[in-house]
Order: sequence, then structure tokens, then C-alpha cells
Amino acid sequence: MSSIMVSRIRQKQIAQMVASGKRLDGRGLKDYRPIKVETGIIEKAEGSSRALLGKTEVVVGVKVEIGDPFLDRPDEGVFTVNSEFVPLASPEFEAGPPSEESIELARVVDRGIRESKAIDLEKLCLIPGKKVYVIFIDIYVLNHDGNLIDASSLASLAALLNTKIPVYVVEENEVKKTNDYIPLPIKNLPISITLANISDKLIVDPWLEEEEAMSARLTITFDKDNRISAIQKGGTGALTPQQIMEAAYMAKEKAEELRKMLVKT
Amino acid sequence: MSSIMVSRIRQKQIAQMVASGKRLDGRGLKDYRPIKVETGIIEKAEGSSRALLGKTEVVVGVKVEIGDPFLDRPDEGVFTVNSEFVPLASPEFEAGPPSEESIELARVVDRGIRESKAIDLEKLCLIPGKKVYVIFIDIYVLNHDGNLIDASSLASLAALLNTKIPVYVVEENEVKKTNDYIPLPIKNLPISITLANISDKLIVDPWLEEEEAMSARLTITFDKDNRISAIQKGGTGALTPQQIMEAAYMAKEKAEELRKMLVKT
Amino acid sequence: MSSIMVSRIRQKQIAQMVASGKRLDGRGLKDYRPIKVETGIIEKAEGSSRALLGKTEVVVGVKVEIGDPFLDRPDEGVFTVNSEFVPLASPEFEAGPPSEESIELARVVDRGIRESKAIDLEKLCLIPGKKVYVIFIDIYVLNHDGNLIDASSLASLAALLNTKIPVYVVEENEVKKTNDYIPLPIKNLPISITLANISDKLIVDPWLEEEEAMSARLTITFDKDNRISAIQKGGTGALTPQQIMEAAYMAKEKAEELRKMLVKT
Amino acid sequence: MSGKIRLINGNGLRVDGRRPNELRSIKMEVGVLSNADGSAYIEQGKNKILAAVYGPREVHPRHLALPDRALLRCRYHMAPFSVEERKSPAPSRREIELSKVIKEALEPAIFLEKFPRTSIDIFIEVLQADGGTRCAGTTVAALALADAGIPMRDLVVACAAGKVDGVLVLDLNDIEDKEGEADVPVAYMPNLGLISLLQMDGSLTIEEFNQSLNLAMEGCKQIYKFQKEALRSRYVTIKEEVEECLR
Amino acid sequence: MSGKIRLINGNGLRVDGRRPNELRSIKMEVGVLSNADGSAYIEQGKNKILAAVYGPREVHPRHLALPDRALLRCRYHMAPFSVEERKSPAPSRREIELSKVIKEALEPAIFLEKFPRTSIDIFIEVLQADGGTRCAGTTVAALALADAGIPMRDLVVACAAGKVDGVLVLDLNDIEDKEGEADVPVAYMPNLGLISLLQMDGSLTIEEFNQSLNLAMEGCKQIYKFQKEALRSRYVTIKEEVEECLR
Amino acid sequence: MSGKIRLINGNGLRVDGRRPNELRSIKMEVGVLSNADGSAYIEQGKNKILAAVYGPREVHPRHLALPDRALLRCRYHMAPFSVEERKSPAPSRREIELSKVIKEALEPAIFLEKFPRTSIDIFIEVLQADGGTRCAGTTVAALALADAGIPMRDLVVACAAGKVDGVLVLDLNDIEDKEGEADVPVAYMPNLGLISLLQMDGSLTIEEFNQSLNLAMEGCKQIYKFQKEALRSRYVTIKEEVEECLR
Repeated sequence: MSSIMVSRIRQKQIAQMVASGKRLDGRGLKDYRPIKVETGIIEKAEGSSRALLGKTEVVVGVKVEIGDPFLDRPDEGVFTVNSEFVPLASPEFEAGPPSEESIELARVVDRGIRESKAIDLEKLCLIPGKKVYVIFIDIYVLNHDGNLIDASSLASLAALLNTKIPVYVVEENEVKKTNDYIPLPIKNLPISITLANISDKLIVDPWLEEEEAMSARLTITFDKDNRISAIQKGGTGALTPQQIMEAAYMAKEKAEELRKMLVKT
Repeated sequence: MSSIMVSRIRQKQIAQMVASGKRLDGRGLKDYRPIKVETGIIEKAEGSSRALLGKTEVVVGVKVEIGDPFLDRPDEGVFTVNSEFVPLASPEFEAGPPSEESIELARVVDRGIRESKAIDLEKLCLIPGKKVYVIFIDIYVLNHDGNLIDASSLASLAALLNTKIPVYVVEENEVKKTNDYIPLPIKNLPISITLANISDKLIVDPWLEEEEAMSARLTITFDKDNRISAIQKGGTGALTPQQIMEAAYMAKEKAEELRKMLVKT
Repeated sequence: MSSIMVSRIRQKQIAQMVASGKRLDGRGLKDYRPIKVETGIIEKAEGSSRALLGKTEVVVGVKVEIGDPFLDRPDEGVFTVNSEFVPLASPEFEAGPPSEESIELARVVDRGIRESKAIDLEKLCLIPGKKVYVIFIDIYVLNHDGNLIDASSLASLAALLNTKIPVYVVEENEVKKTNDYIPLPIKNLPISITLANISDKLIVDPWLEEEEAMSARLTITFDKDNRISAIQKGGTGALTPQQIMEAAYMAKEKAEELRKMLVKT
Repeated sequence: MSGKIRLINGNGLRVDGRRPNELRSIKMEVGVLSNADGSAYIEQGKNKILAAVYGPREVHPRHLALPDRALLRCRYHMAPFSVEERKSPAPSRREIELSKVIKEALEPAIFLEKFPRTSIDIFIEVLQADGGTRCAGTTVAALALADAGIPMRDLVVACAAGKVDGVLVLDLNDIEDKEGEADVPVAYMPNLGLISLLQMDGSLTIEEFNQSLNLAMEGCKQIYKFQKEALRSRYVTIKEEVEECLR
Repeated sequence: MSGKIRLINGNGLRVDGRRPNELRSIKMEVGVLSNADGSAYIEQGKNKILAAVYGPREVHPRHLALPDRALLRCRYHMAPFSVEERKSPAPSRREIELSKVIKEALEPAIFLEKFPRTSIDIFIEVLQADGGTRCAGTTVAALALADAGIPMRDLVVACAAGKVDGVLVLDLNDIEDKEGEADVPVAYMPNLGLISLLQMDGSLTIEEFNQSLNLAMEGCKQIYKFQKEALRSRYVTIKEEVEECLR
Repeated sequence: MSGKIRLINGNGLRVDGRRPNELRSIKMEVGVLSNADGSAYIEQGKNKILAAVYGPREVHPRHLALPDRALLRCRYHMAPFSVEERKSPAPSRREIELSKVIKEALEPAIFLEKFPRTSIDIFIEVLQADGGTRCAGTTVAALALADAGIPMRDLVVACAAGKVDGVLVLDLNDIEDKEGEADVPVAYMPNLGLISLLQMDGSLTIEEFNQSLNLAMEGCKQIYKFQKEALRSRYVTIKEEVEECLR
């Protein structure tokens, strides 16, 4: 039997289970896999974390440099999110320039942080128009077992909360590094929740085989005030407006749970 | 019948017709296809145009920025010509880095403009050795039905004639943009004429199927004083010196026609 | 008979000969092929040379520019070694970004020069932290008949010895080129010796077919005081510690020979 | 999104004079390029976008072919002169992401299973950008697919809603997109009632999001009429051309 | 290598308090990633390195397949956050060279001829770098190969020796590597008594080199014990898991 | 081309002492590289250029093979040290264009139809550039093709004419090329009387162009003699070597 046929049969099986309210790994439709977040795992990075979502594993490192602000935001620091699907994480990943999935992941995480104003960029300006902090958030996927977006968002936020930035003094229009460090100023806590549509039912936190069986995916990012900061639909299927709103309410609930859990750690 | 055989038969048919002084689309050997040039079609660009040569369609946008002069020409502005064979224009075009055809096209158009001194580069210097206008001429091929060089040259010239550059004032060795615009200083009008050798006869303005049937192509660019500014032979065949001179005289005649037409519009 | 089988038979033949102390081209196990080094062959380069090791041919050009020092070495000039395996040198070489073999070659040559402190980098600083000489050493392989490392090291050293750098004067924190030239300050003469392990015997200077038959390669670079500056093991086989030390003593002997020969020319 | 510029005036009108629920002026044309199997052009506000479809055709490189359906590919690309500062022609990360979401917006509408082992390639070229190019690009690509004769379950039509100066508005332009509080691009299949593209950035309550979603769908329904009209005039033109040939 | 910083103190101890012939603290774990056919993790000093092995599997692209043995490929790569200054994720020339020498260090240990027309792909990711990553990367990759069940003639274990402040030392850390007088990374197959990786930079007499080589081999033999222990605990874990399933 | 520098002196001589219709000194050698199927070397003024030909050989990648003739490919490339300022080794747009026009200059001379489904690859490496490298590169590539035993209708020989300080001159050197009024590179097949490469930049009347074209063809005819002589000495050398072997 070809591997395509095997995977078809498997997908059908998953779809039938979800249709009857069950999941192959025993979870309820609204259950996340076990979540584990560690921080400070890369001592040489200014911030770092490792998030496990079941077998999905993501490491995020934060590096802090000094650079130029954007022309249209002279008084603000700068951050970028980059994601690497390194080939040790999955037989599907290849070395080389970032895939479109990897670029989408980084941009969705970026939007969650940016639109919720999680990093207080105004506090990251040293010399207006000239020198600002530049924050590099690097997402490193180590094992891909589905729902990379939520794992990466969580790891990124944890790494940012863990980040210490070196203190600089400004002398004669030049910046000079001191030996002091202060925490990166964080003013919001965006949490991404991803749902998948399988058999016209919504499940949260799809794992790899569920991602192969799903028709569409919806990621909704909530900020600390339960406002939506970012949404991304993925996958080659479509959703009804009713499903979308159902997903939004479900995601809000899960986001509160995850935020509490994160703040505790 | 394979598509290669079909195209061979078609090429033979075209060659036989040209040998008897006729063309498949009813044109005389020295006739251009209908030419249409519009300008100002991209409001956000400092200059723009759209040229149609039969079904061949090219859009050119001109963007103006401030940058550094070349080291050996500190008192002159800079221009570059770039060409994109975007894949919507032809089943033969692929996304990715520019093909050698696309690079050749851009360089032939560039030489026509540069050697005829069409742009008055000396008027585009703001601070000698430091700040000059940089003119980006971007050729965008939208539909490829042959003779991209003439269509692109015509569109580029029309776009340059349509270009307005922002006025800058120089204050304390810095440039400051004002709200005023002046026309880009143009001092010559290079016109490219492309001929093809089919059955040892010269035809002007080959369309796509004629390009497939031709043995060689010759592009001659004349300036407003009927001097030659640039020549480019293309194709895998060869020409006699007599054919080349015949082509030169034929091209001169057509260049005058096209220049008159362009100035009228 | 397939070409793979032919080459297998050939490799076996070479291995048997080496086992009995002989080589296909008549050399003794410790003999280099005829070596020829010419310098000053590229007048436009600040230094240049051409080295022949039998049929292996390498040209090295040295260009000198002014640039920034490294942040952690503000008082030193900079040099880089680059290597091109241009496709005219071998049916195995392809155009495109450098292969890993080409990168390894450049880095081994670089280490020999750098670790022996062959170039007196401290004399190549013009304005500390701001302007230093930048030396580009470009290795151009023209014919690949084996042992590119030794040929390239020899050619690089010869080109450096041949290099004249333009004299600059420093005026008000700017550098100005004069018409004078002085020799590049050289303070050591690293010589690379490459040995191959075939049939558990060590031979020096493997040619192309021996490289295909060898299990491992060892390159040892000696400086003028007979100290080791760099070592690189290559190939998919392994060596005993005894072989390595035997190779080191053999290489030392050959390095002295080659250095004498080079200084004579 | 700093919101420092005033985007809604005292009369409740927007910077370009529109009412909150008003679309920009829209112009569409089908069958505009002779080489492509299908093509279309849209102007929506100052957006000027071309789409072309090639296929179903042989897949190149071949190993990408799918045994049970057509491979759908989409490239969204901006001309260097389409934006204020000249854009490098190399695809940016933004263009790569938008290519993906537009492809996923169109895919549910196409009967890909009818053309196994082939590819259908969609090329979207933004000649001028003025906010909402992913939506207008989706709308015009759906027209190009229809023009190519690709069998579809429904047309796909896209439009954004969002929030500027505290007001929910339809079809944001460039400045509203950049300076407003939220942007919700939506692609919709009106007959199927399904949403195939949904993104959002900014800050909205769930209720505001719900309203934005509905507003965007209303906009889609209006644009859908333009799509059908554009296809109809193309059909009439072809019919006239055929009749002329037969005369 | 300028040697301006004092790397050996009055008591003959090194900057991190070690004696000259003392290894850094080492931690290894096998079978750490679920997708890979084999995987392992090492911490050696502040080095933190993961290795994964995929294969033997179908070669892609196919024309690279070898008729008589497996194609061995290796990618050594550093995470952007693994070093002081953020590193671009694109592979540097250094990473390309190290990928090659590590591949050549592992190749003699593997029975490649047992798996013709397949590929065995080794991926080494340096999460944090502290000097000696090529050696620790080789050591951990050998564990990942073993974990993947690839038949091997011997384990490969690697360690550097070198010279700092005139003293021959084992297992150089970052500052000793950068500021010391010589660095000699060695990969060794202890049961076969063969050396499969050997590099050196700096300045050593032949005699010093001989001593460094021997010191490095001694280090390798110690690390080899950690490797075997890590494999043993992995085997025990798997055995326990299987027994639990059977219960 | 600014013409500010005086390029023709009071005696009508050029900056390097030549008369207007005089070629630079030329040296050619055939069969200079042992790996290539054919090779040649040219020095023309300070130009130093190598050409190598590989083929007819199997096409790689295979899908590029042509059913009815050989695929001709050409790469013109400049060494980083060949020009005043170090050149990046990545091919520039200029090099890509010149590769194309040189390929098209050589193609009409080759009986490609004799070798269907193969490729003939021409590699031209400019070691030192001094104006007119595309012409000298074409001339030397034709020699390499002949040395490879590729059957040809005629040799191809190339030379530029142009205008400096108002005077029509032959075989422009670097400064004449850059500071002169026009440059007309021409490739010619002397026995066939056909021109296979023609470019021009600068400013010429039709009549001046006609004269330049004729002047360039005259230059080609002179260089053609060097080509034939280089081939003859190569043939003699081989004959002597063979005879020596037979002795």
C-alpha cells in the first residue's frame, strides 16, 4: 500500500473520530497537549526559552544590538522575528532559504507581538533618529509535531519576558555600553490560539496528523485585555462566518488559560 | 504531431512567405505593427508609460531617489535600467533571477539612453561627489509577442519624457526635499529599430513567431540627429556586411517615423 | 564496461603499485612532480603568480584596497583568501557558488598564512580603528590534476612575495594615495605539504588519480622555523597516530626543500 | 498604527471623502493579456493590479505533480515602481506570505481534482499599490481563473474592513491601513457562504471583529456584482467577435 | 592568537579553574527528538549541541544516489543566538568547511556499503557555542547515528588539545581557543585506534604537536565513556518503555 | 565617453604609439590545458585570456538536451584580479550579456547538428582585461573549439574598430574604449564573409559606422592569420610528439 494511501486512511480515521467528538491521542476537542516552558536556557543570548507542546519543540533566542531606527519611527526601537525550520526537526524540512511556511510563521508571531504592542518600543530609543535597540527574535523549530504557531508564539513571549538588555549611556552623540542590564520593557502579553477545522468541527492545538487531515486552520491572538491583536487563516479549505465566531470565543477562553499558566512560570 | 514539428512547419511557412515579400500577419516587410503609447499611468511613480506594439505590451515606471554619484563621475546623476520578464507575460517566462534575455534587453535599452546622452546627467547633481539624483527605469514586460527591445525602448523614452523630479534645496551640505517638481532634463530622443533576417530578407519589428523563424536580429538605435548610438546583433545566425548596411539605412528611416509619432503623442 | 568500473580497476592498480613502493607516473613515494613558479604575470594586480605542479596549474592574483579593520583588531590590516574552481579547469567543476572543496581550499591556505603570521598585518594599519590595507588573495585554479592545496599555497606565497602596495599619506584623518609603492611586508614563509594514504603507505603530492584512490589526505604547513602552523586532514578514511607522526616528519623535510626552491626563484 | 492623523472628519467622512461603509471606485476588465490562458485587470482606488492564469498545464519541475489533483501555485508580486520607495524586484517576505494566503483563498473554489498531474499557475502583478492589494489581487485572480475556463464552485471575492479613528470602515486605503486601528482582510465565496481568507492586525474586541467581518462580507457582495458584470462583458465581446468571424 | 590575556594562573590552573589535562563538564542524552530516526544532545562546558540523523532513506535529488553505498551528508549549523553577535542563519564559509570535515570524520565509522542508493543525513545544530563545537558536534552526531541504528565499526569521539600560555591543555574553551597559541581538534575511533578528523592552527613544534595529539586522544577516551553511558541509559529507557507496554 | 583626454597626438599616433589602423601585439597558443577537450590562450595588448571547450558531452541537467543538435553554452568570466578594482567573482550583468553575444557569435560557425543530445561548453576566463575582451575572448574561444576537434564551417575572429579624438581606429585599448567616441566590436567568419557579432556604443554617422565596420573586418582578417598559425604550430607539436612516441 502506498504511503499516500496510508496517509489517506489515517486522515479519514482522524476525521471520523473528530466527527464523533474524539481525538486519536485521547484529548478532548478543546484540550491542549501538555505545555512546558523553560527560560534562560541559552546563557549567551540576552533572552531565551524552550517551549514544548506535546512533542512539538521550539527554542527561541533573543539577541540585542544597537542600530538605526526606521525612518518613519525615529523614536522607537526595532524588532524582527525570524524563523528557521532546521532540517533536524522534520523529514519534510530542507536546508536552504526559508520556506513559505517558515516565513508565514515568523510573520504571524511578529504581528501578535507588534499589534499588541508587547514590547515597549518607545523605551528602546537611545538617540532619536540615530541609535536604538534592535531586538532579534529567532525562532528555532527543533521538532515538528504540529501547531508550530502556538508553540512559537508562546516561546517568543517567554523569551521576551526573560530578556535583559544592556544599559547604554549616551555621551556626545555616541552610545557606550555599561555593565548593567535591565529587563526588556514588556507591556502586553499576546497569546496565540490555533484551531483546526476537521469534519466541520473545531479542535484546538492540532498535532501533525490532524494538520494533515484538517481543511483549514485559524490562529487568533489575544492581548491581556482580551482584545484580538492578530488573526491568520491557513490551509486550503474555507470556514463559515459562524465557525469563525465560534473559534474566536473558544480561542479567547483558551488564551486566558494559557496566559495564566505562562505568568505562573 | 509533436509541438516541435508543428513549430518547424510554422517556421518554414513564415520563411517562405517572407522570401516572397509577404508576412503572415499581412504586414509589408518594412511595416511596424500598430503602436500605442500612453504616459502617466502609474501616478505613484515619478514617470511612467505603457507601450503596445501589436500585442506586445510593456509598462515602464521611473522612480527618483537621492544617492551617491559614481566615483569617476562626481558631478553627474546616475541612472539604471532594470527589466523584469514577469511570468504572466509568457508561458516561457519563469519567476526568479533575471534571465540572460532580460539582462540583454535592459542593457540594450540602457546603452541607447546612455550613449545618446538622452538624460542630462550633469543637471542631476545636487552636491558634487556626495548627493545626486538616482533615476531607476524599470521595464515590466506584461505580454510578450515579439520585439521587446523596441517596445521597451519606446516605453522607456516615453516614461522619461513623462518624468517629474522633486526639487531639492541644499542646506549646509544636506539636501532637503521641497514640494516642487520639475521635468526630468532630457536632451536627446534615442529610437531603437529592430530588424530580423528571415530567408535572407530583412523585416522590421518581428513578432513572436517571426523571432522563432529568424536567423539573426539587429537592433540599431538612432539619436535625434540621425547618428547611431547603439547597435546589438542577436540570434544564432550571421549577417553579411551588405545586409548590415541595408539594415542601417532602413532603420534610420523607421527611426525618424517613430520619433515623429512619439513627439506628437 | 562502465566508467565506474574502469575507475575502480584503475584505483586498484594504483593501490597495488603504491603497496610495492611505486607510482603510476614513475615517481618515488616522496617525490613531488616538477614544480614551476612564475611571478608578476598579471601586471594590473598588485601581486601575482602562476604555479605548476605537474599538470596542476593555479594562478593567484593579489589586489590591495583600503577598508575598515576588524573591531577586535583595530591596529591591523586585513586579508582574505578566496578560491574559484572555474569550470575550465576540470569536467567536474561547475559554475556557481563556491563548492565545499573550494571553500576548504581557501580556508586551509588562509590558515597557513594567518597562523604563521606571514603577512605583517601590524604594518598595514593607516589610521587605527579606521583605515587599514585590505589584501585580497584570489586563487584561480586553471587545471586540476590533483593536490590543489600545495599548488595554491605555493602560488599564494609567491604572489604575496611579489606584491607591491601603494603608499598612502594620512592627512586630517583621511588617506591619500601617492604614486609610490613598497613591497608587502612579509615576515614568514609557510609551506604546505600534502600527503596521501594509499594502501597504508604515505605518498607526497598525490595527483588526480591518486586522490581518487587515496583513503585520506593530510596537509601540514610548516613555517620558516620548522614549526607547524596548520594541519588539515581530508578524505573519507582514517589514519593511525603513527602514520600522522610519520607524515609530520616527512612533511617537514619536504617543506624545507620547497622553501629553498621558492626562495631561489 | 499610531492614529495621530485624523482619518474621519467632523461630518463622519473619510480622508478620501467616502462614507464608512463605502467602497472605493472599482473598474475591472477580463481577458486583457493575449498570452495567458486567462487574465484580468482591476483598479480599486489607486490600486492597479493584473492577474494571469496559465494552466492546467504540464507541471515543471515534474516531481511536483500530484496524482489526484492539479497543483495550484500563486505568485503575488509588486512592481518596483508600485510603491512610494522603489521596491527591489526580489520577492520580499511579505510577498511570499501573501502569495500563500491568496493561494489558500482561491484553492477551495477550484475543482482541482478534475486536472490531476497538471499545474494551474496564478500570477498577480501589482502595478500600483494603495492599500488592500491582497484583497484586490484575490478578486482579480478569481476573474483570471474564470477567464481561463477553470471550473469553479464559486467566484472568490475579497475586501477588507477595519477600524479608523474609532469607526468601523470598509475597504481601507493605504493611509487608513497604516494609521488606522485595525485591518481585517476577508475573502468570501458568496454563493457558498464560505470565508477562505481571513487575517487581522490591530486591536479589536470580539464584537468589533464580528461587525468588521460582516461589513467585509457586505463589501465582498458588492464587488461580486462587478466581477459578474466584467465576465458578462467579456463573454459578449467574445460572442461578437465570433459572430463577426462567421459573417 | 595574541596571548595578551593570562590564561594560566600562578597555580597552573586555567581561566575556568580546570587543570591542563581536565575536560569540561559533559552531559549527553540520546533519543531526544521524536521525528528524527536518531538524535542526541550534548552539553560540554557551555556548548549546547543537538544532532539528528535521518536515514537510510531515499536520496533526494535522486541523481545523487550511489550504486554501491549510502550517500552520507552532514550539515553543521549554528543558531543565530548561539554566539555573542547574532549570526546570520545563512551558512558561513566556516560552517561549510566544518560540515565537510565532520562528515569525513564520521564516514570511516559507518558501514555505508550496507545501504546502497540511500542517503544518511546528519544535522548538527549548535544552540550555544563555547569553543570546540566541531569536536562536540562530532561526538554527538556519532551518538545520533548509533541511536538511528546505523551499523558502525566504532563510535567516533572528538576532543581538542592545544597550547595556552605555553602549557599544553585539553578541551579548549572559547577564550583559550581564540587567545591561545594552538588548537588541535582530533576525532578518534577508540577501538580501531584511528584518527578521522585532524586539524591544527597556531604554532607548535613537531614534538609539541605529538604531545597534543596524544593528549587529545586521552580526552577522547574519557568522553567515549560518557558516550557509552548515554547509549546504555537510552537502551534501558527503551527497554523499560517496552516492558511497560507489554505489561 | 567624455573625450577629455587626448587620445591622438600631433603625429596622428595613439596613446600606446600605434597608428590608427594598427592592431596591438598578439600572441596565441593552442592546447594549453590538459583537462579540457580543447583550449587556447591569447594575449592581445595587455589582455590575457584563456578559453576551454568541454564537449560534445552528455548534457547536464538532462532536460536541456536538444533532439536535433548540440546545446551550445558559453560562459565569459573575469577573474577578480583582472581589472583595476577587485571584481566580485559572482557574474555581473555585463558578463551575462557578453556570454550571450559571444555564444551567438560562435554558434553559426559550428556544425551543432552533428551532435544531437550533447552539449558543447565554452569557458572563457579573462585573467587580465585591457579593452576588447569580448573580441579577444571570441577569437580564443574559436581556437579552443578547433582544438577540441569540433567541426566548423569557418573560424570566428573578432576585433573592434571605433572612433577616438575624431579618428577611426582599430582594436581599441582600455582607455580608448572608455574615453573615445565610439566602439564597434565585430566578429567575422572570413571565408564565409559573414558577421556574427556586432555591437556598437557611442555616436557615429551611418557613413562612419560603415567605415568602422570595414576597418574591423580588416583587423579580423589580420588576426585570422595568427589563429591559423597557432593551430598549425599546435598540429606540428602534436605530430612531433606522436612521431617521438612511434620512434
